[in-house]
Amino acid sequence: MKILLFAFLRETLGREAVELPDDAFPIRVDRLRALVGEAGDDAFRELMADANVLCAINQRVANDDATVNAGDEVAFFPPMTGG
Amino acid sequence: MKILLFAFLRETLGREAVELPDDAFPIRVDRLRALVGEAGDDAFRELMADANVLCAINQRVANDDATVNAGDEVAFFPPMTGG
Amino acid sequence: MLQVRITQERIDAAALLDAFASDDDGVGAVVSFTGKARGGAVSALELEHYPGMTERQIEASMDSAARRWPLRAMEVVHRVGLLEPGETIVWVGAASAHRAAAFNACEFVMDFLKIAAPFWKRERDRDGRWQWVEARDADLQRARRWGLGTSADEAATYIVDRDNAS
Amino acid sequence: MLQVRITQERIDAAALLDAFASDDDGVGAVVSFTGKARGGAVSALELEHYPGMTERQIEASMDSAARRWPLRAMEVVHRVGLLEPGETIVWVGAASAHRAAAFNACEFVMDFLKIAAPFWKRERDRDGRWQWVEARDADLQRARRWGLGTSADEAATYIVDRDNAS
Repeated sequence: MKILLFAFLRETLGREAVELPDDAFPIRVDRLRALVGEAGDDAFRELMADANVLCAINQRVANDDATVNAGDEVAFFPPMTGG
Repeated sequence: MKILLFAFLRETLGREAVELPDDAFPIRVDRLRALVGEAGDDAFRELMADANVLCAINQRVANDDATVNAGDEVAFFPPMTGG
Repeated sequence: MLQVRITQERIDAAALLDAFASDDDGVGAVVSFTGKARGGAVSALELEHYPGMTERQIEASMDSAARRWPLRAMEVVHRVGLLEPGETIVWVGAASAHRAAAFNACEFVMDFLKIAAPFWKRERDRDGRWQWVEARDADLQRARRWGLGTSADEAATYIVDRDNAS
Repeated sequence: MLQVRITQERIDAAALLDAFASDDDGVGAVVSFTGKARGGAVSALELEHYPGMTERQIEASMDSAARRWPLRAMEVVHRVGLLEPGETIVWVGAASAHRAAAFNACEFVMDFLKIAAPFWKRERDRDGRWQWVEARDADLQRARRWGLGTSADEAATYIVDRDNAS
């Protein structure tokens, strides 16, 4: 299953997404942060653990105690800076 | 000296201004209201006495206890309804 | 930087927005207000004004806005004479580096204009009868939010507090 | 009535204002916001977004605005990709019978967009170096004025309260 990354998360890892096996799910958001972090170096792991980095499940921002199920659309990104 | 009238004051009197002799000045705004009122009928006199009708001296709104001097630009008008 | 214009001609809000503060690349936020004549029961509008005092009051409101917020430009264009439904009565533009100042200044000047700029409006109904528009108490309340119409503010010199008027 | 569009093309704010709610003669007030890329130390901007979620969040903010105030139309157009200083990043239009609703809705949707629509901006300085723009705490404070980011509001489902985030 693909976990989407945006902005400096994408840039730090050098990829737009991290692929995880379906059997990793269901998983809590805080556990998923650690798992995704393992795809990169220390800098990336640190970013993924930063509470300012947001998680969206099915395009809604979710807290760290939310659960991600197989088949959900999941993304991690920094605070928004549009407009 | 000319006292300017706008909107339904002008319409009620049927004129854009009331001419008063220079020796009527200086005069307080409340006395001037009565004096200008005499130029018209009961309906106009009543309007001139209405506290919602504003007075401007030299293009600034003035209270009833302000003084109008000869040579001032004076106008009476209803509450504004622009925009 | 602060401009006011009273006109008998149709107002083209889009053209005004297009030209407004367009050569200043320090502008990050432009807020515009377009006030239009509504249709429905009204078939025409006529706007009368007090030349001279009108410009003076609107300039005073823009000066006050420029003291309150960091503005880069502000413009007011107001129509007078006969108008049809759908036509623009007033256009206000406010430009600033950031949006808070532009939103505040635009709304402030409109609130001020409504209660303190000497314009008077009458409407023609579908039967051809003309009627003067009554001032709305809500406009006075909105203006009070900014401290206008109270002695606490510099603008008090431009606006009489009608509740305290004799 | 409520429209959102994300575009790689240059935004023409004047053309958007011209077309916006133009055939509805019940509209008495149109407020527009134009957010522009400022110059100075910045030579270019690049905007990235999360397609799908972006439109969803902006639609949610317009739905919320339409529940709060009596609107007749609302439109948001947001640029993505590479921009030069002076170009428009975002345009928001709000139309209503009276001005209070239009001002509130336009400012509300902009405040919401700033903290909840997934766009990210980076700037290129005069030496060609790119840097991600940091989120401003002031934007979060402004959004809180509307009750956003708190459980008291329907919008809480769209925005995580970062202070309470683990």
